[in-house]
Amino acid sequence: MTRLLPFPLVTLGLLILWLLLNESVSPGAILLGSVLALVGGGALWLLAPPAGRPRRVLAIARLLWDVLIEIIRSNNAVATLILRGPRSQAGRSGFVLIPLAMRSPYGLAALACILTATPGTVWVDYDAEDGTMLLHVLDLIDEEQWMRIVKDNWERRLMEIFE
Amino acid sequence: MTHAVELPLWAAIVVACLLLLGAFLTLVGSIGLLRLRDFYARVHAPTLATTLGIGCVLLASMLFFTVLQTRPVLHEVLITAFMVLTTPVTLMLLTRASLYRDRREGSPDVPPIPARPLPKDGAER
Amino acid sequence: MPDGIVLACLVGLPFVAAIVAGLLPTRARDTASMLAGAVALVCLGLVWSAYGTVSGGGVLRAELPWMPQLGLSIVLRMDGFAWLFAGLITGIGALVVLYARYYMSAEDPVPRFFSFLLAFMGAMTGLVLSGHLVQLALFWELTSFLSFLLIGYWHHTAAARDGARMALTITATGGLSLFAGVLVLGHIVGSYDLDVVLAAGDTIRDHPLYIVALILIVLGALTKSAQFPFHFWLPHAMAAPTPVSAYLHSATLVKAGVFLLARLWPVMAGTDAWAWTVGLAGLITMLIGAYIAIFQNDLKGLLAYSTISHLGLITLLLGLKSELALIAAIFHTMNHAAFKCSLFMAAGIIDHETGTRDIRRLSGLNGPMPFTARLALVAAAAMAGVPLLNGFISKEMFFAEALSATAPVHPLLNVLPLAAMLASAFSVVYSLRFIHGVFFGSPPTDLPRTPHEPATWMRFPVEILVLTCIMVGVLPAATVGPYLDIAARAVLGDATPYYSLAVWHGVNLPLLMSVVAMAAGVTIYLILQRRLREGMDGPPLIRHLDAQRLFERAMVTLSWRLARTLERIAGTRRLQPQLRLILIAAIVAGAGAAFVRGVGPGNLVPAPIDPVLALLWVVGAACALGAAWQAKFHRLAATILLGGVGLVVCVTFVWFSAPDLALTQLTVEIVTTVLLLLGLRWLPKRMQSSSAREPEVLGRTRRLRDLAIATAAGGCMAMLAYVVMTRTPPELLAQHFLARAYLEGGGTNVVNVILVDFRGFDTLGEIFVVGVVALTTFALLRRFRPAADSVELPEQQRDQLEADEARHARDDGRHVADWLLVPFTLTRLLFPVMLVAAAFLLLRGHDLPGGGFSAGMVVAIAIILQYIVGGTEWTEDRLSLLRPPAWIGTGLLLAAGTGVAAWAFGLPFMTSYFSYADLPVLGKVPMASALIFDIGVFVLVVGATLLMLIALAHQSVRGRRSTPRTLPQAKASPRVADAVGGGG
Amino acid sequence: MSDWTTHLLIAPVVVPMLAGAVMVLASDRWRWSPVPLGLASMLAQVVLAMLLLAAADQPAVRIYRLGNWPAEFGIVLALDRLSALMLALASVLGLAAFVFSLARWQRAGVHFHPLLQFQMLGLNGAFLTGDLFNLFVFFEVMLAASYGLALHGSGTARVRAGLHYIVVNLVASLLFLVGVSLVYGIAGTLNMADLAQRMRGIASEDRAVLEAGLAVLGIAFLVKAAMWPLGFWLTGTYSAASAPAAAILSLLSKVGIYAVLRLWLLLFGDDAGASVGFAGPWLVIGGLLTVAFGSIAVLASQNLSRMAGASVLVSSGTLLAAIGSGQVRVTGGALFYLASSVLAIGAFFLLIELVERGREVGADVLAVTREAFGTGEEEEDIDAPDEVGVAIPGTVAILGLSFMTCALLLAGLPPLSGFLAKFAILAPLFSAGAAVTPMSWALMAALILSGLATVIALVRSGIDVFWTTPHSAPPRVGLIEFAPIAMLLALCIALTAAAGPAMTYLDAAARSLHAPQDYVQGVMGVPDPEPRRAP
Amino acid sequence: MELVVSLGIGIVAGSGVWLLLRPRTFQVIIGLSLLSYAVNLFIFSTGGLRSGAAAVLARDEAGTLAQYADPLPQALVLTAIVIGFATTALLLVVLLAARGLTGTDHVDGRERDQ
Amino acid sequence: MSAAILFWAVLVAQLLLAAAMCCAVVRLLQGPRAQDRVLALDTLYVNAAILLLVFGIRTGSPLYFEAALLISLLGFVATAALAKFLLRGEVIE
Ligand code: NA
Ligand code: NA
Repeated sequence: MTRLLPFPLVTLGLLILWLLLNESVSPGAILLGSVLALVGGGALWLLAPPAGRPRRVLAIARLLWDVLIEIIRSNNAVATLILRGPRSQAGRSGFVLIPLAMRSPYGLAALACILTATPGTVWVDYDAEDGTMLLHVLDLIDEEQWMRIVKDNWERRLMEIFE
Repeated sequence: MTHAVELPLWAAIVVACLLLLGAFLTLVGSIGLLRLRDFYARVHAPTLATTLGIGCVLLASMLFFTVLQTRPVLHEVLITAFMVLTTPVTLMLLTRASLYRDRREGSPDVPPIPARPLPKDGAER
Repeated sequence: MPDGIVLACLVGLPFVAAIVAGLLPTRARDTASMLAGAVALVCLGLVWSAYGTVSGGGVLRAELPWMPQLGLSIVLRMDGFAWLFAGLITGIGALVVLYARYYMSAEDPVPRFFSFLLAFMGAMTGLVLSGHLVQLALFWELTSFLSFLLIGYWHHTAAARDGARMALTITATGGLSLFAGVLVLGHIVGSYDLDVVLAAGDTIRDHPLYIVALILIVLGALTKSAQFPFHFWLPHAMAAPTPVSAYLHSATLVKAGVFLLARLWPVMAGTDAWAWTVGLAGLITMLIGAYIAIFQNDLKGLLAYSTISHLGLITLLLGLKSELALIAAIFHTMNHAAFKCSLFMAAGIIDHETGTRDIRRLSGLNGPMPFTARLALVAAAAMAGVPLLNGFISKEMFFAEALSATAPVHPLLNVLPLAAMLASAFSVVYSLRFIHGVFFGSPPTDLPRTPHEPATWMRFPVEILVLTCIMVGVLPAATVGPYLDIAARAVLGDATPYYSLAVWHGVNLPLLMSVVAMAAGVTIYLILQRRLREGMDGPPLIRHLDAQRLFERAMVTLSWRLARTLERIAGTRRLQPQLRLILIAAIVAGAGAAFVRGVGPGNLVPAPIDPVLALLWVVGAACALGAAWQAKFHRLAATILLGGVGLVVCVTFVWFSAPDLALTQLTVEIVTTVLLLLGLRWLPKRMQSSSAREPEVLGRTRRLRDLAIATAAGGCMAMLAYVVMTRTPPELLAQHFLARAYLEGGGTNVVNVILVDFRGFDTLGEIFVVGVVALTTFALLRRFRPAADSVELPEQQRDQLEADEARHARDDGRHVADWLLVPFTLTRLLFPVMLVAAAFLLLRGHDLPGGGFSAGMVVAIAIILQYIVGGTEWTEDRLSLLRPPAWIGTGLLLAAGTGVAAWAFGLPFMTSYFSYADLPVLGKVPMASALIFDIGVFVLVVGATLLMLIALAHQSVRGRRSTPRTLPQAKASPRVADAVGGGG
Repeated sequence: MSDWTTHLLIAPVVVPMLAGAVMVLASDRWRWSPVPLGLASMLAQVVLAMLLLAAADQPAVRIYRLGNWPAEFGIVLALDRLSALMLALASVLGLAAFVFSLARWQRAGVHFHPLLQFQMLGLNGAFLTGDLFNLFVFFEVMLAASYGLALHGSGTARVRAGLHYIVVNLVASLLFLVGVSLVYGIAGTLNMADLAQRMRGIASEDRAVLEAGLAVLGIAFLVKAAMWPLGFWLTGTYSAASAPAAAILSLLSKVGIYAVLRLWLLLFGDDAGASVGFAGPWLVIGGLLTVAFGSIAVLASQNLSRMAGASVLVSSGTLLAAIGSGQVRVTGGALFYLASSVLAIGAFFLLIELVERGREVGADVLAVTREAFGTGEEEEDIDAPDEVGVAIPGTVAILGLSFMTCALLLAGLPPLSGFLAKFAILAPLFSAGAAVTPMSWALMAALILSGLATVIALVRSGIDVFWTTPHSAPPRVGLIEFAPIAMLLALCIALTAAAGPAMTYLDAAARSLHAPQDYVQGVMGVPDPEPRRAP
Repeated sequence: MELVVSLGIGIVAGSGVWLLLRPRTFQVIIGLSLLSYAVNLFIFSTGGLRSGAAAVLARDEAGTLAQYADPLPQALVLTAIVIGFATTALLLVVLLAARGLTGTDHVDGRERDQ
Repeated sequence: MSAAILFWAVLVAQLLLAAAMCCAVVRLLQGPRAQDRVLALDTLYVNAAILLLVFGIRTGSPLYFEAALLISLLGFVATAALAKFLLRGEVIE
């Protein structure tokens, strides 16, 4: 089973991908899609990705919702900032070094996606030994506040899912 | 736009708003690329386009084709997924590269390589 | 015997024998000479066998069509004139062979010599027997070429090489000129057949192109017969072995020129132009040759100049408007052959026995070699025109003609009698010098060898020839009379005048002239004798006129220095001028053709300008101009800007309803960027400051010129594009494609159906291009050697290593892994996604945008992404099933095999097959052979793209292996490394 | 189309295609030696070419519809005498290069054999296709392989010259594309025969654009044919390439000539309406200038390879000028010249490698300097220093003989086919009743003077190679290296001997080129194959 | 519309030609890439510009030029793109090899003043 | 009515997007650093993808969607390669 289906979630995702691409749920599409999804899973297996799979589907959904809200909020913030002009941003952007407790690569990847997808924050660097992440923030009013946001809003919840 | 004649008015209005919003956000992002002062600030700007900018347009597209073809058109979701998965790769590598280049040039605006205590036992590794 | 066989044997036998001789072993002197002698004798016999026919005024003729369409045939034709020359060639040939047998050293590789000699004999016979002018020119050049080989026989000496080259250069030039003349003559007459030509005298002389033909043909004759101003090659040809000189430079090769003049005399002579060219050249040559001959210290040199002089005499005779002069010319040709050949042989004997040919060193040889001395004495006397020898009779005829040349065209020719006497006096001088200087005086001392008489058989040919001189001199009418008559009648036909061959014509003016000339000659010799013995450095007055040196200078200047200069001026080895020229040519050709006929916008009304597209193209234009601006100092910027242009192009394709193009353009764009970046790694850093090399003005002019070309090119492209877009042809191929794509091709994506079916052959070719290029890049990169300054690690990596070391960090490279942690995770997840997307593009290609190519590119990009993020060795450890060459081969075979498969159904190559299979669960599934073809394309594209990219990427790995400071990396899987070019 | 002999027409394309592909796969996967397959393929191509040569000797053109699509929009292959001639030349040259390479060159780099096969694929395809864009594709196949072959063996000189070669050809290819697309945009077709048909009907305002397209197309071909001033890349590239590659490459310039010959006569013949004889004078002028420049380059060459390259220029120029004269019989002569010069130059490129083997580097330059500055200065010694000849080793003798043969062929001296070829070009120009124009004189002068230049240069270097510096140790030459040279030269001699029949064939080829109605009808007039089954 | 595309083609081609005439190999390769973009667009444009035309046929239908853009130039461009890509790759490798062997990135393999 | 609304909305949206691309290209030309240019190119790709989506609505054809999809899936590879080059001096090590 694991040989044939090493990454069931990925395989499922690929099948969905196939069906979405073809915009069809006909038996033919499902059959072909399943074959391709299996092959895709095998291809991923060749690349030996790190182990680990997400748990707690509900938490994921809640997280996604929060992310969406956060994205909309910061879109607004950044857009305002840009439109107000360069004078308004004097000295307000900067780097924050945030220690992370999370070690799961998927968790870190998800965190990176969230932070980067949110306008106003960019993941810059990560040190695996110290577990620190360097974050660049466009509207850096308070370093502590940012550290708290990252750790409480995202890291904790991601750890629940991935660790 | 003859094909759009059959679109109900409400859908047309929603689609139009979404389109305009998305395009506007994208433009703002690109303006940010121009107006923001340094690279680290500018790197945030395009995110407007990759998130809500494209998101609104995708929603518009989904709505438009779903209503027009009277069947759910969902494949736009894929673009969202791809955007979310791929943007971090680019931006992280790019920002890190910028950080490296600034550090190499001794720019005062970037944090130095964090100090680290000497390893206790070098032979261990 | 039939004519054909006689003639063919005459020409062919020597050539066959030449091949046989060439195959003999190096030391087979006797065999080779026996063979040559036998062939010469057989040929002589054959010539003799034709006497019956030609003596009756008959002509032997054989014809073999060669290129009948162009009127080219092998025509062998022997009339009396040709018969006489053929006899001369074979007869003297036999004697020369005998002489050469003894002359040539046993150590010499003689078979080669005889091989050349025989071939020459064949060519010479072919020349005189030619009944077709082109064939004559052919054999003419052949004699030049073979004489080159003969002169250069002793090619280890510089003299032989230079002499041979000079002879060939001059005579081949003349031959080419003759060829041109023959063509003109053929144009005038309408045939190259000699008989036809000889019958068209009036046509020829009256034709406006007569003068052109005359000049070209005379040029050929004069060069061959060493006439002024082309005379100088002959003395240098004396570097040849003496038998060669005896044969070629007395009797045969140099006589070809006068042969030709005599041959065409009936149809070309008699005009002022003829007299001017031929006569004047002969006159000058006769005098100059004789004059220079006096002062030669080399025996053979003396003979060579004397030959020049006598040839001048003959040419002069041919130049006169007199039939009798022609007869005298033929007669003197024969006489000269006899005495000059014997003299050359005598000189050869002297050289052979004493080891030198220097008249100043030789003396008193009469003692040790009395018999040879007698022979030489008689021959030299004949040369000097002493009565009772053959030379005397023809000289008398010459004097008579000189006196009676009634209608000289130029006052210069009024001096003819005087000139004749002067030349005759000179000939007495050099003949005296030859005999007196060599055979008389104090006994020889200090010679390289002790002289004695040569072998009997070596002297035999000389004896025969001298005997001939005497016989003819005493009894001309009885001995040579009939033969001369045959020859003369063959040339002149009914116009042959009465003439008498007799020793004694009574006391007349010519005799008086002879006496005066003789006396003058003896006097001059007596005056000059002392100075000549001491050795004079060349002939007075024209001492410094060294023709050879002039020739060499001219050759070096013209054929080397001037050529080099011209090549530099008219050509270039630099790329930029070449490209400039090509572009200018294209612009001029395109714009020129368009404007000559006048061009304007077409019938279609242009669509209104879409502001969005216009803005888009503002972006595109900015990117293009930016790329042009930045490519020198900011390569990365240029690469990025290029990507911008590509993107705009891609969007434009979408805009105008070409989604397939957009997909392809996009994927190609990405791969190209990666490719360029891989290349950038190996290019040198370029700094903006170092451009002060050339003067700024020059640079600016150059740039302005290039800007003009670029603007013109862009303008033309824009104009043509606009003009074409606004008109549309009435009947487009496209209508067929649209009409049949689905109904007969089984696909709704017309573009794809065209690609894999209607014009699948194009695509098949195209994937072979891709495959071939991949193989080529791979082959090149196997031998890749980076420049010294690119070998070391990029500074980024060195910095990182330093930083890691300074901080006593963890394993080298861990930091890199840290940065890449998230991208690495994400890109691995994206890998199967991209594969599925590729499958999507591939499978639906026939009906919707996509297809094998874009699918293949997507897979390639997916794999490249892993390489970028994961590194070469990591990726290859995981994806060890990547064997790009095998993929390339498989893809090509799949695609080509689909084409071949049609044969199985008796259909033409690439005939597609499609139908819908009704399968359970799946329903109707389209099955098109075109899909297999497309899969072949897909496989090929994956393999080829990867091969190129990976082979490039591997250079870094190779570089790192040879750099001491390396990142510890896992060993690459050997199979992959081998497959993608780790070979160094 | 069911008769299997019809498939012969595409066999010259399919054979090298499959052979090359199998080589790539098999030598990678199972480490098979590509040699047996290569030999089989090359021999098969020679046999096929001979069969096609015989099959083409008829008035009607033979066509092959790829994919069984009708000619009006599908791609067709068309075989006439000219195509057959070119195929035959290519296959012979290919075989020679292949055999020659077995001795050494095949080991000088990877993938030599598949590249050679693909080179043949490109050449054969280009000679057979009747479609303009397909011609482009096969040009590209041919060029792609030629890039590989030109660079085969690597090394500074090759890479340096190869860079120029590639860039120039890429530009030419782009011009080709511009030309083709203009043709399509105006005439609406890519089929050459169809295009010829449509020429007359093109409206005059469209004709300007069409002619512009064809002119640009012509420039692309002329770049490949190396017309002055577009062909400076040629000498460097060909002289730097390895011997077998150079032998094959020498045919590539003839592909440009082929394209000009084919298209110019097809499109601008008597049926071309207002475009009759378009740009003909330019071809003549360009050709003559090319001959002039080629002759100069021959003289100025410092080594044999460059000289060989320069003689390719001479040959190209001669052909262009002869074709441009626009006379049927001159074209026939030009075809004869083409055959002779392709074989001779191919043999010469192969021979050079053997001749120069073992000579010290820079010997050529030394010799030239010696000649330029040293002659005439030393006192002549008439005391006959050593009048005993030097025996020439057998190998050198054979090489010398071959060299002489090549020299005669290249210079157009009697009695070999080179001479006949020049005669065949000039004789019609100066035939009785023909109007002798300045062009005729210029062509005559060009042919004769270029021959003279070639003689001078070849004699100079021949003397230097074979006479001046005696080979102390004769070069090691394998039979397998000499055999292909002998074969090519023997073919030249055969061409000389059989000049009559050959000329009959080539005259017929020229006649059908000048009267392309048969070609057009043959391609376009074939009835549609039965319609496809409906899906 | 035609004007915009023509001008675009002209500018891209002009930039490409300008770079093609520059002495550095990298300039030449970028120039050739630009030029091939221009040529691809040029080929494409000879079929006429049709915005919003259907790209694929409806099933069971014979298309006409009234509804569809001319597909042939598109097919030609596809071939041209692919071939252009391959040759660009080759040129790149050759210029790298030239740079490695000659030590310079000048197109002639030697600096002009040397 | 809905056609008119959509027509104008699409046109304005496309103009905004084209303007956005112009902004990006200014940054692309201006630099000043390589990373700025790479960022601008990335933006250009995203803007183009969005433009194509809008174009899909304009024509009512779903076929242009693939182009946008492919840009969103693959467009980043070029920019990632550029960034990697800046970071490490070579794209593939
Ligand atoms: Na962000
Ligand atoms: Na058009």
